Amino acid sequence: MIRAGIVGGAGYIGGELLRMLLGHPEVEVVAATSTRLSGRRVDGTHPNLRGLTDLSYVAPEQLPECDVLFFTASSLDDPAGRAGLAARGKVVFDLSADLRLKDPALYRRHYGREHPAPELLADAVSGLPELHREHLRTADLVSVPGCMASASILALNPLAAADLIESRVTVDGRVGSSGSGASAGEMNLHSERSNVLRVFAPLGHRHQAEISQATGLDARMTATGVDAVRGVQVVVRATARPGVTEAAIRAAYRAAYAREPFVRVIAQKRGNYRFPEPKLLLGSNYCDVGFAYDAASRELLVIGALDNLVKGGAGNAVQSMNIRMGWDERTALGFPGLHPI
Amino acid sequence: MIRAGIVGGAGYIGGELLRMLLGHPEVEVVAATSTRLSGRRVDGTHPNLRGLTDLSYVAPEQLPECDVLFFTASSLDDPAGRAGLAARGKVVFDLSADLRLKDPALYRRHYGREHPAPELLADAVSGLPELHREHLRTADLVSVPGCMASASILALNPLAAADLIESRVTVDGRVGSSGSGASAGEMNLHSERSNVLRVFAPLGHRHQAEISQATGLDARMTATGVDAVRGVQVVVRATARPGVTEAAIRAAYRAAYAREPFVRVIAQKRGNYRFPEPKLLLGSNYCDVGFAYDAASRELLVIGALDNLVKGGAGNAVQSMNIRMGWDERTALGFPGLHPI
Amino acid sequence: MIRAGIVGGAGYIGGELLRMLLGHPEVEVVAATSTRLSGRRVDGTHPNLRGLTDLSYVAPEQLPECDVLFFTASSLDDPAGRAGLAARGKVVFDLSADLRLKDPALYRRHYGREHPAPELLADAVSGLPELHREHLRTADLVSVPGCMASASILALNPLAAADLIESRVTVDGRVGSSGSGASAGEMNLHSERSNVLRVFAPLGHRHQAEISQATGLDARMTATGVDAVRGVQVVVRATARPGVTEAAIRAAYRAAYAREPFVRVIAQKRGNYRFPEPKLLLGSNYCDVGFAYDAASRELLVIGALDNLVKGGAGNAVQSMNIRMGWDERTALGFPGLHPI
Amino acid sequence: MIRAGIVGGAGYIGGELLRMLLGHPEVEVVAATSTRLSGRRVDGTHPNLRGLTDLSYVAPEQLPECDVLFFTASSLDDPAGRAGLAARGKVVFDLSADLRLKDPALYRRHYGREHPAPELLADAVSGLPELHREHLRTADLVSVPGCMASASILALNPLAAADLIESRVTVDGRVGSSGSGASAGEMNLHSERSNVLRVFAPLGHRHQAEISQATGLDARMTATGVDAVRGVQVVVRATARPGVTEAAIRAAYRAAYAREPFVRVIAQKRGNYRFPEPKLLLGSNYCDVGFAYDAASRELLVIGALDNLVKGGAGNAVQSMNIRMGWDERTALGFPGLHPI
Amino acid sequence: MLKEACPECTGDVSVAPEVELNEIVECAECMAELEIVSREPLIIALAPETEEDWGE
Amino acid sequence: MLKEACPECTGDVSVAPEVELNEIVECAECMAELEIVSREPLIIALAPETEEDWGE
Ligand SMILES: NC(=O)c1ccc[n+]([C@@H]2O[C@H](COP(=O)([O-])OP(=O)(O)OC[C@H]3O[C@@H](n4cnc5c(N)ncnc54)[C@H](OP(=O)(O)O)[C@@H]3O)[C@@H](O)[C@H]2O)c1
Ligand SMILES: NC(=O)c1ccc[n+]([C@@H]2O[C@H](COP(=O)([O-])OP(=O)(O)OC[C@H]3O[C@@H](n4cnc5c(N)ncnc54)[C@H](OP(=O)(O)O)[C@@H]3O)[C@@H](O)[C@H]2O)c1
Ligand SMILES: NC(=O)c1ccc[n+]([C@@H]2O[C@H](COP(=O)([O-])OP(=O)(O)OC[C@H]3O[C@@H](n4cnc5c(N)ncnc54)[C@H](OP(=O)(O)O)[C@@H]3O)[C@@H](O)[C@H]2O)c1
Ligand SMILES: NC(=O)c1ccc[n+]([C@@H]2O[C@H](COP(=O)([O-])OP(=O)(O)OC[C@H]3O[C@@H](n4cnc5c(N)ncnc54)[C@H](OP(=O)(O)O)[C@@H]3O)[C@@H](O)[C@H]2O)c1
Ligand SMILES: [Zn+2]
Ligand SMILES: [Zn+2]
Repeated sequence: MIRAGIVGGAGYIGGELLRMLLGHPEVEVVAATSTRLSGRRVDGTHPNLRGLTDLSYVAPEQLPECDVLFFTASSLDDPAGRAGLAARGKVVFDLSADLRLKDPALYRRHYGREHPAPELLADAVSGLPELHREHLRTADLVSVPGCMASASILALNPLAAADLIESRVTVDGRVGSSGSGASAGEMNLHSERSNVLRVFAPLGHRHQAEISQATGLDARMTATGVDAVRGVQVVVRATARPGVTEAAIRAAYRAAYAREPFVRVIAQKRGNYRFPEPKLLLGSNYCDVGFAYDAASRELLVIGALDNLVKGGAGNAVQSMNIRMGWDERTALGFPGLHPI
Repeated sequence: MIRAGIVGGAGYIGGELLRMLLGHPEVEVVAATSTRLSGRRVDGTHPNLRGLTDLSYVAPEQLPECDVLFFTASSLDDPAGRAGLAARGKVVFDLSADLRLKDPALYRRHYGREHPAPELLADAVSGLPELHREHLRTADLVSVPGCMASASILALNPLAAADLIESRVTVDGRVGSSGSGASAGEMNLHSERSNVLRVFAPLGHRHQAEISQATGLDARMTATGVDAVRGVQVVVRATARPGVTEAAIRAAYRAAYAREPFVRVIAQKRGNYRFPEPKLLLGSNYCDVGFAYDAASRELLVIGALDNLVKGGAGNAVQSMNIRMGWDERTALGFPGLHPI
Repeated sequence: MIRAGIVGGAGYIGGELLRMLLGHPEVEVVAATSTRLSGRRVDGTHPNLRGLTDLSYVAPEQLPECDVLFFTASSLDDPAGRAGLAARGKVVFDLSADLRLKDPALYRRHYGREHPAPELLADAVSGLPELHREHLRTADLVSVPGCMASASILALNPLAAADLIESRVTVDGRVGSSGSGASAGEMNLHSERSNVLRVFAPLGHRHQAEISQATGLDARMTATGVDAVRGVQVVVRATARPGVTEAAIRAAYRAAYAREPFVRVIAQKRGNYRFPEPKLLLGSNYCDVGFAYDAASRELLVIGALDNLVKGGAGNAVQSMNIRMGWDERTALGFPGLHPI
Repeated sequence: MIRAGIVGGAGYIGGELLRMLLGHPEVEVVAATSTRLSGRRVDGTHPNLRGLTDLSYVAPEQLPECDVLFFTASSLDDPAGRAGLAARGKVVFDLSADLRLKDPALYRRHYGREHPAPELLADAVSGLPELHREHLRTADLVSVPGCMASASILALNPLAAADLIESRVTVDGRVGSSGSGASAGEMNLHSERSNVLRVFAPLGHRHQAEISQATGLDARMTATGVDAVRGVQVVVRATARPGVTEAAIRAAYRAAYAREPFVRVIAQKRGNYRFPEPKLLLGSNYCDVGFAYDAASRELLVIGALDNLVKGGAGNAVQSMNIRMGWDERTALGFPGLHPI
Repeated sequence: MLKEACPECTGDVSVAPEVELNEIVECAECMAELEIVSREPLIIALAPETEEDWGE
Repeated sequence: MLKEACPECTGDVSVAPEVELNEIVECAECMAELEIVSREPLIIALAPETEEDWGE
């Protein structure tokens, strides 16, 4: 059993980490921190864990030494504090946006300030196993990509890598309210947030920089909040290069994902669920990707879906940990999702 | 044109009052107050009113003289302030819970403190036209009942008045999130409040005192928050007195409501909508009531439904105003509700 | 009072026509046909109309002479039958897709068969008042555009007319389940259709031909079914021509819609509802349009929203009828929509 | 590995059985039957299973010999056919309502016809492990109770067994649309079934007979369809016997469930989830039970919640199978449910 | 299980050895309906289109 | 972990041995807030009511 700690355990990502790690046969959760709720039971905030644990939050300064440590929220406002906490973990998984962009200039453009700890950027390995599995086997600092970025990268990368599409792609991301975290404001009140199709990022959503960095494509991203709690879907418009056939596109996906445990290619001609549908993935670590192609016009629609808190966050972190520790990658990630739902 | 003012215009009840009064041919809205948003446009908070008005909120102390004045929130914490504001309106419609219970002892039991202005209670006429139409014609102070109370009273009163049921009834109220108002807390975040069946008042909900006061019955009330923004449904279990027939129950409802413009009796044997269904009433001033009866066991189920912000609040106030002013009762209340929805 | 008839009164569009026409001071509904439900009360299928009408459906062959006649479903399978029915109305409003595309070749491409009555196409005036008001004043055959087409055309046309954008635009339509009508199949069962982000038309949705026809643009359209009953939102990606400023875009919208009673331009920098949001429009005849623009990249996002059954169908028909009859265009279309919802 | 078969694998209960059995380390699914879909892949109907199995449905007559056999739908219309199928399984788990009521007279009253195979009733053991664990260890025919019945029985039985409450209880059941199965009719179309509070069984719901049979109480049941796909909540009004204290009630629950792996007692004074909430249980095999008590009036509210397809159906069957086979009862039932959701 | 390439998407289609002539099988990858048009050698072809409308 | 009975619901409350005086712990069963009012002997009491409104 290795010892795991969670910094920021009371948030939504923290809750999912707890759910998965409590069910992990190789891991003991030794601490989850919360500044606000130190001393309170974790099942007070995560009621699905009632009966599974007697753990209570500890204050960050009480964090013990850990084998693996998960950071769930940005800690850049206090780089020294972060360094102190990070030193208590042999391997650190960072789920915040802090270390996702390799280039500090990109960070500046998208986050509106200088990166306070650029020295961390070089060491951080991206926690997307499908692209970085080999690096993850030895990484001591892992930065998990954003939820819509993960879906987009997994949907686009096989095509980009095989040079089947032109560079410019437009990404239309749709995301549920849990994407805003547990501390969202008045605009996320149920009466305001229900039933919305809220175009909250009309142009230039931050995740587009992550997509471009990972795939080399020129991504332009819009994001809409939809009336769901969990779930991300990205609908991407791309243009195939001249001569590209549907068979070539399928072949690229098949080559990329035939042996991946958590990516399925969903592009069917019949049935109620022909393309990736996030509702089928709630609680699961799958990212489903699919496409539709019109060879005549070379219009290509690429679709990705996942649960933002699982494959879009905590699940990617646990999968990365499994890789890092040399365990079966699927450990504690077996839940396949539900239907009907 | 008479001059209307709204104290607390930025809340959900305030928004519905604005919607209805802006469409009222006899009424000019001269002011809506907001402490927090004084100087801001009302359509900033009530986006459905964009294009309909250029009104901005004023601070309460700027409230001008009005013919009719609507109070939307409790003002008992500052009885002197309330008196000052109330003096600016010739007729006052109070939508808060302040004046609903006639007996200060009941107020104490249900609200946990002494009533700060018991002298107001005697003059307040209940803003439920179906029971108090005649008094409303001359009332200068009207207290609109609670949303679940209105539905329950309208569903039960014909049976109670005709002495068809035993005194003890149990009321199961279901209500959407707008029932908590625009300033609800973290527990009403979309991610927490979505998909709930939240038994927030297992026993003794406050509205049971209003129901008992109006009908003379011994009501016991439970309330559950459901995943809707608007809408109230009450499901009431009663026991018919020996010998009561289904025909007698129907007759009592028919007698009570045949000429009421805003109460429909819905108890059908076929179709998708056999009993009162709040979703059909969104935005409308109807209260639908219905029942099912098993003569053998004398079990009687009584059902009521309405939109908490309309017939459960602002609509009752506007209907009461129409009566008080001698206008057609239905003025500005013509929207019938939607299907499908 | 003029006499109105509805062919196909039992569908969702038929229900909305009934709701609006029953509230129209100049119109008497003399008949609503249904083959399946002939003899049944209309409020059996449209429960929101209970208490408002005692009308029952008649079989199509019983349709009396009418001043205005609304066709709600395709009648091309039986052109002779259609002609017979149409002859009973002096002015015909066709809400089906039958007459929307002027060019029979386009019809063939998008509907997969020869147009059975191409002779009708020339006379049909498009029931989109903002573009065709003058023609509508004298039209005897009006073809109401598709719901997502209407939203897209109203969002794009001011920019296309002023030549502010390049021709190629991509349209991402989102639509609720009522868009499939009351006779949808098993794939629209609640357990299957709830919570979906169903990309049901990945490329080449039929409405793109209508958009191109009306605006002259080269539109490429994708459509997603979302978990709503009513409501359409279109999110359009366009590229501004070199040198175009945000001010020029705003000016184009303002010029086009300043005097339009049912189009609002919604593009705000603050608040919870910065862009067109369909939930605010349920039951209302507004089409809200908005945009976001990045002058540096010339990326332009254009957004439109409406209620598919109202401004996207029955409301456009009633507005067109008001124009045709010389009445105030807003008659019977006064409901502004709700908030919160 | 034992061999399992599912008769009626294409329904919602069949899908959940497949999900759980495919993840069960001791079980191999050898066949799932479907009359309608024989030869089709099971993941065509159950898309959450894509990637997990290549199984296709077989016609019932192709059902091979099995160690355990699950019947998901009523087979009473063809008792001989049923007998033939049942003979292919050493142990049969029947999830239909066929064998739930021990007394054929009760069956007649609630199902409106003579029981066609009363000889089966005596042998059927109720598949509710908390009440019948010892019998299940040797049972060869198991009848799984109804979803709302299970929740009610688990919520009430500790109080009934300890004689803490009076006999008459009223049960208010709330259930999502999956409770109607995959073959529901037009009244379950998304546009009709969304947003409902549909009182579909105002008095005398069939499950009340099951509750009375199991607990000895006189249960009266109402049922409401709510806008959820999965989930059952029962809210029960009972009256405590004179002198009963809250401590006694808690003690009864604790005694009954302290060692039960799948029942939790949820009755808290603080937090967002104080009482059993079905949304937290989606996909999980928990039944949460809770209560609120007013000693002065002896009013007692008892609340139960579960996922109708899991603990309310397929999960109870799998748990019963685990007991019957001598395995750890929790095998394949480890998913705890999600938050937020 | 025999494997054959789907004529629609070239994905692997699993066919039981005891499959009958004219039986319909489905491709797991694209869910196309495929007909067994010959058993030996095994030949599968797209089944006659029963176009399912999925529009709204 | 020390076990003590919750004064609200009599459920078992787990208390860490290193708990401090006046620290607040929660009862898992009823989620009451409990204060450590004495360490030796261990005595827990209901914390002063911070009544949370849960109404609508
Ligand atoms: N939500 C998603 O879908 C998602 C998906 C992928 C990645 N992420 C990323 O994961 C991170 C956490 O997201 P979340 O949804 O779990 O957020 P959350 O629910 O708001 O929780 C964040 C937690 O971290 C702590 N925290 C918040 N701000 C902090 C700060 N400035 N300094 C220290 N602690 C802070 C808080 O804990 P205390 O106050 O209790 O200490 C809080 O419980 C974010 O960086 C987000 O970008 C989120
Ligand atoms: N929501 C319903 O379904 C419903 C139905 C029937 C009756 N009611 C009753 O109507 C009243 C208003 O409900 P609501 O839903 O509109 O609430 P809301 O959305 O919270 O709005 C209340 C408004 O009143 C003002 N306000 C709030 N608290 C105040 C206080 N202590 N003193 C002075 N002003 C205060 C606030 O305005 P500023 O801060 O902007 O000044 C706020 O905008 C409540 O008393 C409620 O019981 C509500
Ligand atoms: N739903 C929308 O959002 C929307 C928006 C704009 C335009 N439209 C167009 O409006 C039309 C009606 O849509 P809807 O949603 O109201 O559909 P619907 O709910 O399915 O109703 C159509 C009605 O027309 C009749 N009908 C259906 N098929 C017919 C046929 N082949 N021949 C004769 N009558 C037939 C049926 O009546 P009986 O069987 O009772 O006779 C049915 O009640 C469609 O053409 C649609 O494209 C729909
Ligand atoms: N849904 C729930 O919440 C729930 C919970 C507990 C228990 N149950 C019980 O479980 C049973 C199945 O429920 P479900 O929700 O899975 O229903 P469902 O989705 O409608 O599926 C039933 C399946 O059984 C087959 N079937 C249906 N009627 C049949 C008949 N008369 N004869 C033979 N086969 C028939 C059908 O298969 P083919 O046509 O493909 O052969 C169908 O796929 C019901 O008896 C129900 O009372 C349901
Ligand atoms: Zn294929
Ligand atoms: Zn306790």
